Amino acid sequence: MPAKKLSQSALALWVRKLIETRRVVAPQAKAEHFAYAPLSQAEDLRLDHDVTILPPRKYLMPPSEVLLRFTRKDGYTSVIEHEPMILFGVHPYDVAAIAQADRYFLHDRPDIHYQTRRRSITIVASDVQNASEDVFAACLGTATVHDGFDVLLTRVGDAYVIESRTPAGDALLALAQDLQEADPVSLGRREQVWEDAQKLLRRQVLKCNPQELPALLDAAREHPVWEKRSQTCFSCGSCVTVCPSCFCFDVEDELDPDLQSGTRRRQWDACLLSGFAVVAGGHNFRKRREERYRHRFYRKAKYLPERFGFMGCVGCGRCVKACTAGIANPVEVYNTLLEGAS
Amino acid sequence: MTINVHHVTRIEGHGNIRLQATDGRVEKVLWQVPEAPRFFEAMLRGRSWQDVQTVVSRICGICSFAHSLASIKATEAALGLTVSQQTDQLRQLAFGGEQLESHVLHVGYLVAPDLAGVKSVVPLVSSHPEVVKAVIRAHRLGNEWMELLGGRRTHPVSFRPGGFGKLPTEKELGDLKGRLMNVVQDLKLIAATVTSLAGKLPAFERPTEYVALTSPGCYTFYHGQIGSTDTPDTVAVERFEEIANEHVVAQSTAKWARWHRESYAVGALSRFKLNHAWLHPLATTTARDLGLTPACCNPYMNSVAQVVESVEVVEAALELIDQLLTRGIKAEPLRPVRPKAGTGVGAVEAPRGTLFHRYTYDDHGVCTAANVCIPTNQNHANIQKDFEALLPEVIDEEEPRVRLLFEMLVRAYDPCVSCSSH
Amino acid sequence: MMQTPASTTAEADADLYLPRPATVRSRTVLTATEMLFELAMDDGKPLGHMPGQFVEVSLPGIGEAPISVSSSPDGRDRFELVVRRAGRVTAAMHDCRMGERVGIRGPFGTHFPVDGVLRGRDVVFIAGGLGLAPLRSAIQYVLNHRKDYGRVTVLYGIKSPVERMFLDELDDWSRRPDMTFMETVDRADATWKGNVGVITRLIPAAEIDPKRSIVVACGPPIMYKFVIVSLYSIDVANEDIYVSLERRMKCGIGKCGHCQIGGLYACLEGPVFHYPVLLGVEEAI
Amino acid sequence: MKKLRMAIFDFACCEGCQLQIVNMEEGLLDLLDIVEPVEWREAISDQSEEYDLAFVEGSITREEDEQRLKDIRQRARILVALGACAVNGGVNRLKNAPDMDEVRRCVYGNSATMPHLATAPTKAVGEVVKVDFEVRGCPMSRREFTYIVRCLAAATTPVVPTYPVCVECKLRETVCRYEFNEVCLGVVTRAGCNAPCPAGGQWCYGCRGLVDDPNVNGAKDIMDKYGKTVADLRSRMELFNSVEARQCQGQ
Ligand SMILES: Cc1cc2nc3c(=O)[nH]c(=O)nc-3n(C[C@H](O)[C@H](O)[C@H](O)COP(=O)(O)OP(=O)(O)OC[C@H]3O[C@@H](n4cnc5c(N)ncnc54)[C@H](O)[C@@H]3O)c2cc1C
Ligand code: SF4
Ligand code: SF4
Ligand code: SF4
Repeated sequence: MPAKKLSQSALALWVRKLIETRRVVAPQAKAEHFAYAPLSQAEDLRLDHDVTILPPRKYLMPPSEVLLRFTRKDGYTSVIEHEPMILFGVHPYDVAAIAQADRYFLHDRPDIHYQTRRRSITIVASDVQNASEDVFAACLGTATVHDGFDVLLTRVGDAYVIESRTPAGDALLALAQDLQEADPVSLGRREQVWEDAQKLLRRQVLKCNPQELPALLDAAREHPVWEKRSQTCFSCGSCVTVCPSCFCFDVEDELDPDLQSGTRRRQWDACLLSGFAVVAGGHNFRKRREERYRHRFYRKAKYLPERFGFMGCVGCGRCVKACTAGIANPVEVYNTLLEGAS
Repeated sequence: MTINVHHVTRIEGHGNIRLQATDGRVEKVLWQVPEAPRFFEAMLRGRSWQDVQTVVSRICGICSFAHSLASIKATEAALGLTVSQQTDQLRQLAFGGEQLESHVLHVGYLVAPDLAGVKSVVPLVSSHPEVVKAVIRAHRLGNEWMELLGGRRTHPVSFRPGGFGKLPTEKELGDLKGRLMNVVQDLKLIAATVTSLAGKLPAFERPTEYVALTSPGCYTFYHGQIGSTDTPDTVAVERFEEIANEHVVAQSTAKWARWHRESYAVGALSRFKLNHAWLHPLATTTARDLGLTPACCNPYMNSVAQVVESVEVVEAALELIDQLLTRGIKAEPLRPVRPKAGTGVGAVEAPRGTLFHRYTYDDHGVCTAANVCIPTNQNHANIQKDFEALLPEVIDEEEPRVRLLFEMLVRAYDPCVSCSSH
Repeated sequence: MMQTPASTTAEADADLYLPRPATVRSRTVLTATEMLFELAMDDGKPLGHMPGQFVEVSLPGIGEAPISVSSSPDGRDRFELVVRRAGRVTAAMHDCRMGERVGIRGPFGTHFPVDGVLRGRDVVFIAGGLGLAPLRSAIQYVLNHRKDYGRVTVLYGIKSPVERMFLDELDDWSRRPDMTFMETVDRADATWKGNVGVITRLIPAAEIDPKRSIVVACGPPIMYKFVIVSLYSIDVANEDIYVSLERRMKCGIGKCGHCQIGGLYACLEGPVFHYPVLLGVEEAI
Repeated sequence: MKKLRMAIFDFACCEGCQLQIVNMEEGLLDLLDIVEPVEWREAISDQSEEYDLAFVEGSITREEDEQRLKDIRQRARILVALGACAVNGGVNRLKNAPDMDEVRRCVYGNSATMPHLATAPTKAVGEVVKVDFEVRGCPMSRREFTYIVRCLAAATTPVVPTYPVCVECKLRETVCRYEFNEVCLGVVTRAGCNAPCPAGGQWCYGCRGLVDDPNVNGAKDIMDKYGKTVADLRSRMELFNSVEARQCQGQ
């Protein structure tokens, strides 16, 4: 469908309509920050958000999710949960991260828990209006996206250019009133927004092409940066918990009150936590802080690219803020390694 | 007759009943408190003004909101902090939740088994399922109400000197209001059940001095001056040491108190006697239905007064929520505090009676001295006096009956024994 | 939230996390901490594993644990697991009686190349402690197809004599003329008449021909460091070494991220690794 | 399945942890399906000689209480320490001072020497008898208590988090207290409470005890970064972790 144009008020009406028909999840204010939450009224929608505390992955793979039910008598059955939902206002870098999760969970042998949820989610992406102070998406090519969503909204002055890419997106647009054909001026301004995004979403500057990172890391195992920076690491996992490109999980059983039945759940896990690689008997395969700290960067910039062809980082900058110790910033780490390399 | 109840059950903390009589002659009648003292006043020395309420909240798990709020008021008084009307009202609102939770717990879980002639609430689950469910619902509401305003059910975290660390949203307050309106039915059922069993409460009367905060025009739990049935004059809370006259006795690790007489009583019955005129309409009717009058001097009726207050706090909360919502909840970030030397007192009506905290801070806001005076401390002497009056009256009854009457008497005070040996 | 009762959807079969029911057919105490379980899938089909692969064993309300299959695939519908009491799942497994149900996922992971490079070569198995459990599957396989291989040597090292497992089989191996079996204990007791010392001591004595042999090793992490050095000293090449590694696992299928050894997944590229793959992977050994 | 015979005892404490059991509301009824309370002074009027499961709340502060606790241990198959007071002494440890007589005088003045007011330095339950399991927190978390009881009833070992509270803050999307320029102990404190304090608008004061390997060096750097001192950190740590706070050196 060709791009359309919506006035601000028409957008609000459309959102209202969407809320009536489906669960809409969108960025809203939370203290001084923003968080995705179910939208109960259009007024709460904050398309001007800089970045949300947690990425939208909390809806694709909830922090704690039931995989199976069991009873002692009848054994296990799968629990496939899903809820038709519109993820509204997703920034391009988060759209890119969702595409990564798709690849991660659906390649080879698909994870149907992820798959079922994913299929029931419609994504309304939104170009960034305010950049977060830590963002570096432009360095990783995720400042704008051209696929991976159903609808894309771009603010051009007082109006929005809106474009659907999928039948699901078309169906959402069909609910909008006062849709106009996007005029060339607006389309031109959209081009400008995309161009500006390359500057705007570059608050931190990675001094190399991301493709060079695997090779850079190859030679950097013994680099002092790991030891030095991890000295103040609390092993709190905040940096990976808030990361849209992290997918590790733990699995646990939970008994019902009667002890005869229960659920098997998966929970987000974090490789920075001290117990992540501990096995029975207490042996820890990544015992030292620096080993865990280093693993994160290797996983993101070497292992994932080599295995899946994507860098496990989209440059959202969430980890930078989330880290109380102030050591999680990937740009700082890679740039330090580059200094040594050059 | 020798009765030794080593650790009375279904009360908070450890207390013993020791009775001895031969041929109708009383030889020993003692209310003992062997609870391990915890020395909170000593612990507070050296604590920062920011951490004091966290520590004192642990004086009592059952009335931690009371301690936190009294503590914050004392700290604010010492540091010269003032709070907005919104903060003040939200705190009062929060406190209502604790009154409801605590009273329902006491009447429903701890006293009801006596009235029904069983040993715990467990058999009541099957014998009185409807009212037990109502008790659980009301208790849950009290708890969730506290959690909404205080951040947790026990040992609140949202109250901060100067204001709130986290405010409830208008929507949350609206939801609470709806739930408060629904709980009225449950409270009516509880009150009706208590009315039907009220005949089981012994008809024992012993006039004493009744003390509570009072604030004309309002059935107060949070503001006011110290009032007494023995005098028309009220005393500023800053002078609480002069009215409590705490002293140590050999039978108790908790201190005792006395004012105009050898002992005085605090708690729901005292509040009712001093402040009944300002009860809300439904609470007034409930009192009438329950046969509770201001002239009542029967300590067993304290539990009945708690039922009345449960209704009162719900009515008061509905009014507060309306006022808060009319004005709208405003974000009020905490202002930075510059500590200064000073001393301050905070007083509130805990579910069990009047509670006082006094702290002295140095220039850095470090606590150098503290005094905490607990409702149950103020009741211990009165329990002893009740014991002394009750035993001759019942001396001819069967031993198990006497034992039960004394245990019930202790329970009626809803004593927080561990709290009193803070 | 909508829940699709998965039993009614065709997709349920594809749930990677759904265990299939199996039943305990017998259990045998091996040592104070190890128990041998014989299991059969409830659908009556053989497990379909290769030596060296593992399954995920589930117990309702307790959890899941990866356990190597200890028996050789021999067309039977039964398979065997050796379970060491180590934590929650393994302890609860020890309480499982005959006839009880457990959940099984798998088999997962890579296997020893019994049908590949091992054929025609001398095979040297080096088992440290519980490492014998997975190796037994391959040893049985090789012995069942004895003529396909050259010399067969089994070296077994264990902390103390009471920890020896499969006493009958050890006995059998030590008698068989068509193989060499040597064992040692770290600490002897009064009953022990055999070798004393760490497993590496056996290597020079085993008369391994480095040109003709493939070495397959499985044991605790610490064992590998010393075994590899020892193999180098008799000129065994990296290319001729296979090892089986253990890591924490939560899924067994390359999703949970726990078993990563550098960029490798112990559940996908392992647990059996061709040793050259691990060279330069710092976290491996 | 046979119900576990459960007993609950309290020593020096606020009894807030026991209150959490009542606060389970309807969940308490579920609990009664798997355990049978045979002794629980605060709620029932029965007593018993033996228990499968004894919960002990509170700290040990007197000679006579040590004896009582040892007696409980003898009758109990499994003994669980309930809440910070029992697990590590909780706030009660704040009273421990070189001069306990001075502490007594501070509270009881001239009467301080009366024998019934005797007190000893606070001990955790585990310092007097063997503790099989712990339910941490002040107050303990109802969810964790339920989980642990279910595990014990199902004869398996409970697993509780060993990572810091920050994890739970992040999962709840709570804004970090350091952003409010406050000293929060979440970075070194064991999770498992679901971080109610930062979510409720206050710092974590460390009631669940420190993680196994707290990065106290890291914490010192954070103090510098936010213009706080190690003394600030230590004074807050003292509330529930006075032993560790004392080990944390600095000006
Ligand atoms: C490929 C492979 C093959 C194995 N084969 C055997 C075998 O044949 N016999 C045997 O007795 N043991 C074997 N183990 C080890 C066994 O998996 C662990 O002892 C077991 O997981 C411990 O689980 P638990 O619940 O009893 O212990 P807990 O300590 O209670 O475990 C808690 C959780 O940690 C994880 N975990 C702990 N230890 C390990 C570990 N060593 N490996 C992987 N995850 C772990 C598990 O996911 C478990 O759910 C094998 C491990 C792997 C990876
Ligand atoms: S741990 Fe805390 S809540 Fe529990 S009894 Fe002790 S002071 Fe009270
Ligand atoms: S508020 Fe405290 S616990 Fe939460 S993230 Fe910040 S430091 Fe960690
Ligand atoms: S956040 Fe900290 S203080 Fe609050 S309950 Fe958890 S551990 Fe205790």
